[in-house]
Amino acid sequence: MLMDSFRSKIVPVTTLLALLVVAWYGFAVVLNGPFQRDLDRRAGEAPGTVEFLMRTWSQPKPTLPAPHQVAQNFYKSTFTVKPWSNRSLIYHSWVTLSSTFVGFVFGAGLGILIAVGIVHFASLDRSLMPWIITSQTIPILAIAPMVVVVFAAVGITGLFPKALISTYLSFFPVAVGMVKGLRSPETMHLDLMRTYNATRPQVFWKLRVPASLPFLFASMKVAVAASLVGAIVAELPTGAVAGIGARLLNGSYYSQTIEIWAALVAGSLVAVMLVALVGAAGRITERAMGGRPA
Amino acid sequence: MSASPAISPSTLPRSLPPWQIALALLAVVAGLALQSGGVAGEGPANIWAALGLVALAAAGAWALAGRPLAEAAILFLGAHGAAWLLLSGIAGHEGQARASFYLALGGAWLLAWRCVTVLSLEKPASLSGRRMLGLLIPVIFGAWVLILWEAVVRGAGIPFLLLPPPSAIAARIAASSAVLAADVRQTVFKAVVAGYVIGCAAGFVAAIAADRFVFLRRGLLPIGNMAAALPIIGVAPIMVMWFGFDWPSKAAVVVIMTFFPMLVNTVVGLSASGHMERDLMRTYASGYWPTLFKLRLPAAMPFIFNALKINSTLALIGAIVAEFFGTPVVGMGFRISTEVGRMNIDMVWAEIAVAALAGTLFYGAVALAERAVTFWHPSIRGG
Amino acid sequence: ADKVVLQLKWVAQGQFAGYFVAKEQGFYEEEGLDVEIKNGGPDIAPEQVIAGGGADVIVTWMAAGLAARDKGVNLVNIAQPFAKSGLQLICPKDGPVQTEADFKGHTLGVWFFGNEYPFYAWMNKLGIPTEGGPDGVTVLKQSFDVQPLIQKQADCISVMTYNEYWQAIDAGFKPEDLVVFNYTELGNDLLEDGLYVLEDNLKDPAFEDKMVRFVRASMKGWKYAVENPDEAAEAVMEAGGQDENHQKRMVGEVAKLIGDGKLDPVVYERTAKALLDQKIVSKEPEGAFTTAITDKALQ
Amino acid sequence: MNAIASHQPATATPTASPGTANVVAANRLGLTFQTNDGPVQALSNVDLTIGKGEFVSFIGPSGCGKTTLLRVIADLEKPTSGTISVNGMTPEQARQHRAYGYVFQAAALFPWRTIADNVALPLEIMGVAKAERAERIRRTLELVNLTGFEKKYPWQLSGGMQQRASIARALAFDADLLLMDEPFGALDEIVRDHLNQQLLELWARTQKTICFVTHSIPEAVYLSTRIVVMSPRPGRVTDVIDTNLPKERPLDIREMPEFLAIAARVREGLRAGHSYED
Amino acid sequence: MNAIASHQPATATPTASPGTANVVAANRLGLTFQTNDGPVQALSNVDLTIGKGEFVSFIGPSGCGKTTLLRVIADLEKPTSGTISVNGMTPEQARQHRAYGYVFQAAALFPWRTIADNVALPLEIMGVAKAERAERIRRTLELVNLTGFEKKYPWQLSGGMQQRASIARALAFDADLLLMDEPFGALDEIVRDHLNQQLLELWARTQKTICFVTHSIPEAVYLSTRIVVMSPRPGRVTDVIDTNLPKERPLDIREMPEFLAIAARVREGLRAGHSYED
Ligand SMILES: Nc1ncnc2c1ncn2[C@@H]1O[C@H](COP(=O)(O)OP(=O)(O)OP(=O)(O)O)[C@@H](O)[C@H]1O
Ligand SMILES: Nc1ncnc2c1ncn2[C@@H]1O[C@H](COP(=O)(O)OP(=O)(O)OP(=O)(O)O)[C@@H](O)[C@H]1O
Ligand SMILES: Cc1ncc(C[n+]2csc(CCO)c2C)c(N)n1
Ligand SMILES: [Mg+2]
Ligand SMILES: [Mg+2]
Repeated sequence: MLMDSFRSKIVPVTTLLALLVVAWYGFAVVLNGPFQRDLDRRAGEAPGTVEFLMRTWSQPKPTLPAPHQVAQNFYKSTFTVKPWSNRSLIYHSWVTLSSTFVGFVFGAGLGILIAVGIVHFASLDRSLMPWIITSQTIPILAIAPMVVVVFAAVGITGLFPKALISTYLSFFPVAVGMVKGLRSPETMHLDLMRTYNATRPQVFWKLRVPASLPFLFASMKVAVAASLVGAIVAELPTGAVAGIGARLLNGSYYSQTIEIWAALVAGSLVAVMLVALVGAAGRITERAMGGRPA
Repeated sequence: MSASPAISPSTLPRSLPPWQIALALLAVVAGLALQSGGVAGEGPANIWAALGLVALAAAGAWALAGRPLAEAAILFLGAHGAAWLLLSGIAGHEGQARASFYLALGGAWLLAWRCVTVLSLEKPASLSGRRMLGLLIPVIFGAWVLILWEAVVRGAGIPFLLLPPPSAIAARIAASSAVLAADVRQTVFKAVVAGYVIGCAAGFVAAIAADRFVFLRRGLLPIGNMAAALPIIGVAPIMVMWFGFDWPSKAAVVVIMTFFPMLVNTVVGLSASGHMERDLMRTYASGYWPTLFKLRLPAAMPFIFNALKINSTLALIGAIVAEFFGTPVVGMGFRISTEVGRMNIDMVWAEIAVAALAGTLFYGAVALAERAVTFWHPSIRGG
Repeated sequence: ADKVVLQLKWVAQGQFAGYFVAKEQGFYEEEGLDVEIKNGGPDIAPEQVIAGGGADVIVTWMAAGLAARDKGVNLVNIAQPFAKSGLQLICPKDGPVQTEADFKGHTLGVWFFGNEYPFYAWMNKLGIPTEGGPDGVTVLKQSFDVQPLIQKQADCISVMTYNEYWQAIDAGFKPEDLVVFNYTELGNDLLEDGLYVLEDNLKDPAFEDKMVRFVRASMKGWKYAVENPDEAAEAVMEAGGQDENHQKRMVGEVAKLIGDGKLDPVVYERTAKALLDQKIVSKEPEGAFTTAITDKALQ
Repeated sequence: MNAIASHQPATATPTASPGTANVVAANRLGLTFQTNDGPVQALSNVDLTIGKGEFVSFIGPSGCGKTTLLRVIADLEKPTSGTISVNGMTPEQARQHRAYGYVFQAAALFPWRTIADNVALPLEIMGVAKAERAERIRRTLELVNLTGFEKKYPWQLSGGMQQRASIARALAFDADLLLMDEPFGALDEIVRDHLNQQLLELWARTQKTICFVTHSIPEAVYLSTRIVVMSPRPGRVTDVIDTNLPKERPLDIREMPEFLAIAARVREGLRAGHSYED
Repeated sequence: MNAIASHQPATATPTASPGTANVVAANRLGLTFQTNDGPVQALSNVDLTIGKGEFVSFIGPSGCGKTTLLRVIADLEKPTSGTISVNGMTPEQARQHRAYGYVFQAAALFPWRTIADNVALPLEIMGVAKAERAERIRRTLELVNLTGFEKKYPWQLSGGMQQRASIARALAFDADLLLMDEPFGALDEIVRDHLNQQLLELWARTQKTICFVTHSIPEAVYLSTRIVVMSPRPGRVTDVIDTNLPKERPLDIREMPEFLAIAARVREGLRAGHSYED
């Protein structure tokens, strides 16, 4: 079943990716062209069209690297170096992945807790909810360095402050989705539980939770992506030692666009993996709940 | 739902006080003990008065239980009166607060909490009354976040560069309103609005396209997942390269950030309609588009609004973060990063406060629209 | 060994080679110090870190240090390894800007986050408004790289002699393609990388002694780095630097800026005045530097 | 045997059979819904007492307030005027004592639970032990003839089967008062007859009190000790008929003249409540 | 007047009245659902032809496949064996020609549309002009006696009212073939009688073909030209009865001996299909 859906995806994904790659090469010419022309003019050369195209696709620090440049760099820093060395994308991905994961687990947990509180206590619903929303409008990158600084001041460094930023970004989608989900049971089902004089925990576990699961998984997909963004953002002010964020930042200090893109690809792969994991978990629960095929 | 049957006031004194009141009274007792143990004339002023006021209000509220409005009023006055006493007493004694100060503060906070609890159980008959309460409750809550922040920062003497007190931030907002207004115009009204509209629309259209063509759905969703996680930090410099350093590049970042949540939620929402309803449309040989517009989109609305809400906050964050890269010398993100470097931390927080206000208003507008559009959904109809 | 935490202004790179070398070569250890070097980043304000107790001593620019002092973080300069400024403005020769007189009506890239003061001081001196328009210059907050020049989004951009300038060269500009406005040569330089501590700490003789040893070892490190740039670059790479060739070149360029570690009061005065003129600081700074440490450390 | 024992005016309180305690007592009960489109008076001045062990049917045109009345008894809706007590308590207290089982007009099964698990739901909530639970599920599913469908999910069952599953769910937990809102609406005559007999047997055996909404006049007459006829806009009680048929009721009692007489009276009351007499 | 015209063996194909084209023709039709719990044979070897203008009722125990059969005709379910044609086309083509109106067993109203808008839905889809739409909504809502509830939302109506709204929705768009799955299940006798008459009148006037699932034997006999009796596990046709009652049918035809004879035969067929003969 899983294999099947995998195969049915391969063809469309590769076709679309191929289209993307072609468009990408085109963009690379458009974006790298002007500077290449400047270079050639300064060097007093006048290359032919083909030569010009090749040059736009092989600049050392292009505005938009060509796909094969990114692929080469990605290959080089994934497979030709020791996985645990500072130059390996695997190592950096792992660093980011671990704080993403920790942050996501805490974020999802916190989001669920908040949603449960909001659904059960009118006072929380009415006083907390608006401020949770406000909390999300605070620009995280402005706070992230301060958070890291404050934690560092009390001697907490490493994974924890990063995971905290991830938590901060990921709890919100979960909280919003879960509030919606926990309130989604039909009136008649709630009435039924009322006739049993079911306690709140019983209504919660036997009705609200199962009814909310589709919402939970949809919002967890968003949350896990947000968590990754949080982890990467949080890696910036930590002195850019390790992690995909560090790679991006280092790349951008030295305009190493090819490295930036390779790191972006690594980050995206990590994201796809995480979202796919959440999706698979969602499908498994759905099936366990007797889900009707669409 | 389960409002307890009204208890007549006369039976009250013998019933147990609510836990917030009980704790507040405990805090007062502890505070009095500690304060009398300390050396008089040192540390913040007004502690005796504040402790007394908390005790009075707590006792009064206990006696008035069962008459919610009176109880709430006395709690409100007691809590905020004590807070005012404490805050004015700390002036000139920054960093010298002792346990009794925090106990008095905690007591006042508990009273405010109780006040909010009492108020949230009220269901005024009139619409305007409900609106008032709906506003008052979060405002009290928010006010206490600020009061606690102010009191702790000043009581503990936390360095200004780490965290300025709200009063300093408010002063800065008042003093720099012209700069703030220019920044809001640049970031919110140009970058955020454009990016949000384009991003949400693009996500929506992509979701419809993915829905219409199975091929696209299979191909686009995994790629969409990838694009979603494209960390803005990496995209922002690229967008600056592509779209220049003015607001269009920020709008582009916002587009990228808002696209994915919209795509995912819409795709999920489009499959949210019931089987029987879809069968019904089949019996009408309803084409793809009529089914979409008359059944699947309305049924998807709760999900779509979910995305619109999440995006309303993401958009602002995205635009501000994008301004950390190349910008003209105006904009909220520019100001934040620049003023951190200049050690004007109060200005940083002023921008953050304005951003939070703008974001909350934005979110509120979307939430209102949601209520109007998905009035039929059990979560709005009440459940 | 006595513990010292040093907060850098930026990521690990040749700019800080002296400190990495001192640690690597055991100079700190010899002085009985256990030094922890914390890398900075684009949004780390070392002044904030030290105010929060996260560091004992920081590397920062004088302008930012004085601004923080004005805000109540009583920073004191205890040593000034960088005698000269590495900041310059570069413009392509085939562009519209050839001399200072051409600035009007054009777009200039400037770094903010406390690095913008030298530029504003310069414009102030030239009498050019910075609000844009035909008679002023349009200021662009520049990112970490030389892209605005390549993309022609700015007519001139800020570079450090030891860093971004070489990125421009790497990107295909030849030195003769560029017009260079060097702040030091124009006499507009404000003091760059110096070592700063909190005034209150300095009152403690034990701390003062620690700093004497720290400065002594650091300057020894710098000396070593200037003499052995390749080895210094290696130390930088060990500490998390990127792009070895670039780091070697950077150490070589930084070497040209390094002095004996003592603060030049003349440049200090110029820096302080420039800040006061721009109202970056509200009052004439007092006690913002001390020579006591360098006097003891560098006999 | 007197088929029609008493005929009270509609607004008077019909007294319960002497010697039995009142299970439900409503007094000038009224309920008005506020809608976007103005208020809807779903119940108006309803007076009603139901004694212990009675089997009361509610019949009336669609929209006359039968469901609403049952919901008020079950404390799912608060009356806007008048008073009502259940087992001598407020409906809320009665609900908290788990005084009744309720069969909704629609099946209201949880889509994520199998049929057996749906029936198990109230038992889980009331803390019935696992073994006991299994036994009761088996028994009640057999009663409604759904043996063999334990592991199916609701959407895999036909409409009538879903309805029967929901009846099983209400019977599994053994409440003294049963509120049933058209439980047999989606069932064919044979199953219906079968379940009617089962229900009567259960009632006779266990002395339960049953409030039963139905649209079928023969069903109402066959099952009930008393029939409450209602009429819409505003919803009110127009007639209360004691059937006084023997407790032992073979199916062919439905051809007896007493039976037919009562049915005729119900039909007449029902017709009067309709706006279109054609 | 011959009440029972022909009695064919259950598996033989009953021929439609001569001279009329076949609207539905099923040949050895079978449908098996795959469930978590093994396959369920919902239809097995169903042979059936329905001629133009016929009124065919389907009756049978709950779960015998009536809904499934209707869904196959409507192209909502694909048969797993055998063939079926509708109006001489495949069910899919027929559906695309909007050959039929369907009333579901549950009301399936859209919660975001008022009652009037729900009835308007098929008209909008089929591109009926606005004025015409308003007129048809008025007329069909009147037919089901829901005038005055145009602006209410579905959740503000009682179960029976929702059911009637869904009937109105199917009638509003004037298809030649009506597939109705227990449309009157939630209605009381009076409304039911009323709507039965309305439906017969409509049928007689418009020459529609109607496939009608019901659980009420009298209703089936009263309405139909032909009654198909089904039996479960596996779902199959056990009897097909031509009623041959006159087209004009006053309500009291239900007391005539011909009527009762047919009803008895249906009841017998029905009982045979039940597993519990007690
Ligand atoms: N939630 C509600 N909001 C507004 N009006 C309502 C609501 N529920 C019911 N009504 C109205 O109250 C009246 C009585 O409804 P009720 O459901 O009690 O009827 P009923 O007798 O059970 O009908 P049926 O036999 O069709 O189920 C109807 O006119 C209905 O429109
Ligand atoms: N989607 C499905 N998946 C699996 N089994 C199904 C599904 N739909 C129906 N069935 C099974 O098919 C059989 C026939 O169901 P159907 O709904 O046609 O019965 P019905 O005759 O309409 O009954 P009722 O009168 O109760 O509505 C039943 O045994 C049911 O369990
Ligand atoms: C955001 C940002 N601000 C300043 C610089 C310039 N810069 C280059 S090296 C260095 C360290 C100073 O000692 C500085 C500040 C930059 N690249 N990015
Ligand atoms: Mg009802
Ligand atoms: Mg059915």
